[in-house]
Amino acid sequence: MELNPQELVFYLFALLTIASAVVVVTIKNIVYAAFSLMVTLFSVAGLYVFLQADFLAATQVIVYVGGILVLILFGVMMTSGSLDLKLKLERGQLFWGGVVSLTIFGLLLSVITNTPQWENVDIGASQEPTTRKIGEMIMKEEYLLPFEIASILLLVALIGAALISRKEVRDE
Amino acid sequence: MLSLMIFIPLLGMLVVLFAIRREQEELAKRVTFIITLIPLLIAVFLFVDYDRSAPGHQYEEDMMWIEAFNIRYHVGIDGLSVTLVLLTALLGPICVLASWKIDKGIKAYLALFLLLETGMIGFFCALDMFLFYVFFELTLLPMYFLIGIWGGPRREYAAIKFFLYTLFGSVLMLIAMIAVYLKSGTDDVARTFDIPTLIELAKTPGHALADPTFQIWAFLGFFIGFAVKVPIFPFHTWLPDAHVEAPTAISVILAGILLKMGTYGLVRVNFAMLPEGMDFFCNGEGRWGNSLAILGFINIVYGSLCALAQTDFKKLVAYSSIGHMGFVLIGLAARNESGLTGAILQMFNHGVISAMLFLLVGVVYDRAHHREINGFGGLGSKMPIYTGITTLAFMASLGLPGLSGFVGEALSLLGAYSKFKVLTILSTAGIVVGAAYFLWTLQRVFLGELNPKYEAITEINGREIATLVPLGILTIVLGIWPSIAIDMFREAVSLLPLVQ
Amino acid sequence: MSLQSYLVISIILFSLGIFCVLTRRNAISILMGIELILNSCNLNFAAFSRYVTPPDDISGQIIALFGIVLAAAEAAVFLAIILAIYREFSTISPDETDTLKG
Amino acid sequence: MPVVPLISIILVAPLAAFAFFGLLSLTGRNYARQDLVSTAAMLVAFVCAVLLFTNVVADPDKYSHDGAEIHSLTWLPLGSVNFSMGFLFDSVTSVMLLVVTIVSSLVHIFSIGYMHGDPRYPRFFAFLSLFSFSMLFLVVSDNLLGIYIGWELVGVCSYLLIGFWFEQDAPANACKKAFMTTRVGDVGMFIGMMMLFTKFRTLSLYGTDGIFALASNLTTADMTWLSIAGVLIFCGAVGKSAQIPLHTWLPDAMEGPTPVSALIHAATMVAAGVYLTARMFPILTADSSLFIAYVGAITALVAATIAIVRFDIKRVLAYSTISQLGYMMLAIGAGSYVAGLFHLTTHAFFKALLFLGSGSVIHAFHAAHHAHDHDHEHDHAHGDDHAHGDNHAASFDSFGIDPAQDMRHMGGLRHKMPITFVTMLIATLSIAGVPYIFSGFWSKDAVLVEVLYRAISWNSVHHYILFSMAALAAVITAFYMFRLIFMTFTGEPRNQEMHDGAHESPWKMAIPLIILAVLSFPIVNKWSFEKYVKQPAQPHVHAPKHATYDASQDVLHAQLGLSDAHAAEDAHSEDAHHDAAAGHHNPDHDKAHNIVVPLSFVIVIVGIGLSALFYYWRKISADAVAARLRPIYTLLWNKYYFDELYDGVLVALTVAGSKVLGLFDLRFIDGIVNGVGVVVQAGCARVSGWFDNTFVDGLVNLVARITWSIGGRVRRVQTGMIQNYLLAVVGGVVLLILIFRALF
Repeated sequence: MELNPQELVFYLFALLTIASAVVVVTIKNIVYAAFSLMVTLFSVAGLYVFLQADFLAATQVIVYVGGILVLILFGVMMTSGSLDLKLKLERGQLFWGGVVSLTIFGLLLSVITNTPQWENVDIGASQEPTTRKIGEMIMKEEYLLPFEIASILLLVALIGAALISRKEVRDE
Repeated sequence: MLSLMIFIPLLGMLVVLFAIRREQEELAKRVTFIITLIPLLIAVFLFVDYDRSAPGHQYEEDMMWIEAFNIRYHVGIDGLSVTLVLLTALLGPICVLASWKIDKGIKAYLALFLLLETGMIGFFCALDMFLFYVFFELTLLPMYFLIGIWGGPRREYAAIKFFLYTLFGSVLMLIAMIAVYLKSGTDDVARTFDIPTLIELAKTPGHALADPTFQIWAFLGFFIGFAVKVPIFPFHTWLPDAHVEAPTAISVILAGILLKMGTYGLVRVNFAMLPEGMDFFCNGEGRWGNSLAILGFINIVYGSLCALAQTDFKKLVAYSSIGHMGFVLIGLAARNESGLTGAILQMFNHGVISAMLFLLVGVVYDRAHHREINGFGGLGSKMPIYTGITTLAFMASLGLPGLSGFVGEALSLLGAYSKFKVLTILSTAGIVVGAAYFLWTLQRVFLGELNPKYEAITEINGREIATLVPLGILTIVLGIWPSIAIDMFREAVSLLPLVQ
Repeated sequence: MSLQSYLVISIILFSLGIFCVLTRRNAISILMGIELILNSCNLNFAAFSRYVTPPDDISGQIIALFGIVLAAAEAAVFLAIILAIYREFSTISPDETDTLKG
Repeated sequence: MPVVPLISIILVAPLAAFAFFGLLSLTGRNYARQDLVSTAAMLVAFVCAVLLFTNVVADPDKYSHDGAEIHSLTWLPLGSVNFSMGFLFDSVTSVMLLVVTIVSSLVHIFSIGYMHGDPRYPRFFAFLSLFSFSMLFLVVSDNLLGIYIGWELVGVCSYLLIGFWFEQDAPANACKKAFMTTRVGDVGMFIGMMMLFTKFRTLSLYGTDGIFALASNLTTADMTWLSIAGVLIFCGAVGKSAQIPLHTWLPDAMEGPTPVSALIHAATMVAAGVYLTARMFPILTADSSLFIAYVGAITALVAATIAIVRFDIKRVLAYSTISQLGYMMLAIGAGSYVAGLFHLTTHAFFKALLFLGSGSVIHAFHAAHHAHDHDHEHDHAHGDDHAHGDNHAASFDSFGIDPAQDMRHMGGLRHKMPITFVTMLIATLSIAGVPYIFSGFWSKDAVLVEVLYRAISWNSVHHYILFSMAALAAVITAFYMFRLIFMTFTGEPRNQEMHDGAHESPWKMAIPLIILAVLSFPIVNKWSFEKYVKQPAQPHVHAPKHATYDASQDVLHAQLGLSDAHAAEDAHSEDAHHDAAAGHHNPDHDKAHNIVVPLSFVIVIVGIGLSALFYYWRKISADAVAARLRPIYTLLWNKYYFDELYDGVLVALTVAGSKVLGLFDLRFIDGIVNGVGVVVQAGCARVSGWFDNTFVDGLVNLVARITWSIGGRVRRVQTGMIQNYLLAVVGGVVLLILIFRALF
């Protein structure tokens, strides 16, 4: 089996994604877990590039790595009493959780392998950058309304988060 | 027009909930009163404007609601519903007036009351089985809370009992409804929930709906659902508890309207849509042929005798309701013109009279803070107007000719006699017992020497009189000239599958 | 580098995420699990957009975009709730915040 | 004179008087001179009734037949069946209108004096107006439904008026009893109406599709049915006219104000039963007629015997009323419509007079009574032993009798109250049937003649028995009525204090007495009555088979047919009674007449003579006789134990039964889950032990309990740990997918 450089890089990213995700799930130190998650997110962004989704990849990096991850780290630090918390795992929960996840994995895998029309399907993709097209679809075409709703959602989340996390002011 | 009437109370509920601050109790009551006046005005207009000579439904509104199941928003009224809608709309403002003294959570109370009114009016207007069911259930929830929160000492028990009973009935009703829906078409022919269509289908020979065996089972399902509401023995035990615990205005609604929902359903669904099933239970032949009439008889005699035994004023009235609904049942079982006319008239009249009775109990309860019949005595000399109105209501309820109660009862019995001779004759015992408990109560509460405890009791006030007078006038007018009401539904009755 | 390979990556991420959510004893770890799940979904969308739909239809990507937006909003609210819980219970371990217990 | 407007005025006037009161009282006020309003309304009605009567006088041929003129409207159109309401006008209606309006007007006037000073004075007149309206409505109704409506309305007015002084227990009990007892009869009547309606699809009486026309076509196969229907309708009359066995309410009804007793319980309402029976005359069959006659005769006799031992002046009159009503029923049952109605008319006047007279006495005594202080009343109650010579009921003490109504306190009042005495004496002579001079003789004579005539012409043993009972009752009537007069008005005053306080009543009360006294003379006489009131045909009454009557009567009819066109017209109806009413050309009738008139002399002489021996000359001691006949006396004193039977057995059983049923509902129906099994297995004998287990409601509670216990167990699943829940959710989804895959 011959690997061209492009494929090599792809598999590298794939491996990185999976490995770092495994670390996220298994490592006990939460800070390490967070950093490991950063690796996962980066490599997923890389995968997006392979999928000709350049804008998506950029967003992934900016929003996830730049936003969400920082948020998570803040959360870790603000609840710092448990920074070095040794996560205890209940045996039953661990066992059943594993069983369920593995079953899900098996199920989905069987779906993928048993769906012949997905084999070697490649309808092709345009090579030009997607940013312009995404912009047009969001601002002019059918995704205008979802876009607006998403913006309202963000606003609501913003206000809600601020309201919930601020110190409660008791009514006098 | 109808939608306006149905949803104005709902709108009013939102207004009361969101536009009025908690402290503005007086304002809330006034606003609610005015809101309830609107459906009344519309109902009066409908009553006047309704074309009495045309059979079938009028003011219909029909649009698709849930396309996947062919569920439509179809409302309309015929003579039968228009009388009950009028009754509902009339009791609305009266009950708001009667609730004037409620002091806890008045806003929520009024909002729930308005929701209840929407449910009731909607129920009487609905022409789509699904809509019908939705409104039927819609009345259940506010009622549960109204009893459970604003009721007497055992309110939770009563509310849950009421809720479970009714839910039990409506589950059976739902099953029957779905069965009817599934039978109404096939995969090729569209199924429907539309009541007029179903009625036509059930008449079509050879149609799956017209199959007698199916109709009998569907009849049973619907019947038990409605029987709980009516209530028919042995599904009646929720009624005394609910009545005793509910606040006055809610008792009024309970007796005045909710019970009628049961009998209305019997007429609208069991009678009109399932003639074969009805025939099986009312033809006077075979093992089951008398069952409806027997239930009616039991309701009359059993309800009356139980009422005789009560010492709680409200419980007595509650049991008398059971007795009076028996007349409706036996009139329906007769399936002829006079029986059915009597039954429908009795529904309306009982709504008016029992509303009066509960309002009257509320008046004395507000003053004495108990309802023990033996604990009163001689109130007649202290409260002459109250006594006079009570006597009027009692006389109407015990079927005095010249007042409305008589016409319904007499027609029901006249109709029933032509089919169920022995049962009808036995049922007339209910008339005697009815007179007995009312007169006995009258004596224990109002006659005799004044109980010194009530030396200072005050006469009925203007607001209370205002709630009673319209009902009293209706009682007298309908007693003297019942055609006013009968003209409304004569055509509707003639459309029903009567058996002479 | 076919559709299947992306899908396999996606389901691995998904299963790991589920496992994480079910077993980790720290609310922030759970959040991370959720992020993994969301990522797997986004990856799925992007992959199908690339391989199955016509070249000029990039709806999949847009949906993925919305997914990211959603994730952001969710993360913000989630962390806010975690902070509130932390203040209330001084812990963020879900098995100690069990006032729902019947 | 136009019929409809006049009848409308007759009805509307008293109703308006009542409505005036009713509406005004909603505002909490009363018009003090309601008496004038009501009385004026009644006088207007009276004038209209007189005007209407001129119609009858002008055209007796038309109006003398029943159902002569009918104006009816559809009241309740149901589609194929219609109920109508309307006015019926014939001579009987006209007579009844006159009787009711005259008595009512006079009672109104009397009450202005009698009720003066009562705190609820306006209300009394309003009720009187309502009653008058109801009674008039009953009388002018042309169909059974209308009659029933009026019937119940007079019942409720009677209820309201008996209980007028409701603060005391006795009136409160009496009014309830009156309403309940009559209601029992009414239910019978209603069943009868249902039978007729089911058969004929109408409740109208007259016209080609009325009940009478349809009933006349019935064949012999339907006779049993028709008899039952007739008897059931008659049940209503039994209740309202206080016939045995539903008579017990009427004596108790005397707790009401005396004018009420005079109007309702003597002259009008109780006579409504007779009126109804008379109206139903054409559908009576031989069997139902005989039944009615027996009920009437037994009532006449039993009530008369009870009256002998009463001391309460109003109770004596009440039993006398029952007895006289029995006479009327007997007359109608014996097939003489005319005699029954004639006796009704005369009786209305003289009995109203007797009641008003007693009212006058009571009023005088009450006035006297009020003059004394309270202790005195006490004295009377306990001190009668030495105060009265006439004390043969010493062991039955006067407890329960209002001292002002107790005849043992009276005596010698004729000097104090001359007008009352004279007028009451006239009425008594009339009711006792003193020949020729008084109206009572003529009507009672007519009844006796008719019964005897039936006995002779049909050779019927039943009618001989009925006749002897009626004759015996007549003797007793004369006896107890004169006992009343002697004890009240003659001899020495037995209660000096009360006697001193007594005085003649004011003119408002005296004038009605005088007018009624005039009417107790044969102003209303037999000949004019028979001229205006003609007996309707009874197509279903035939002479009994064994009688020798038929053949000869047919011949008679044939002969008369040549000479008398009117008789020929009726000949085909096989109705011999018509001739009986006309009377004078029938040998059997003459024979009966010739026996009855001398007998009447004997009756009067024996009755009054015996009475005078006991109570005027006091040659025989009533006490001694009572002691000798102790068992009979006890029986009569206790009114044949009817009240005990009803109160102790029927009422007690019903109430106890309802209590049991109420408990049953509370305990049993409310908890049958276990109960049903037990009832089925062990039978009803063990039911009582298991009352605590509930049935239907218990089922509901069971559902709740099951839910509760399941909930108790299931609740442990709720660990409160989100991840457990989540695991369950995800695991559930996975499981579902697996199942789905396995299945499809």
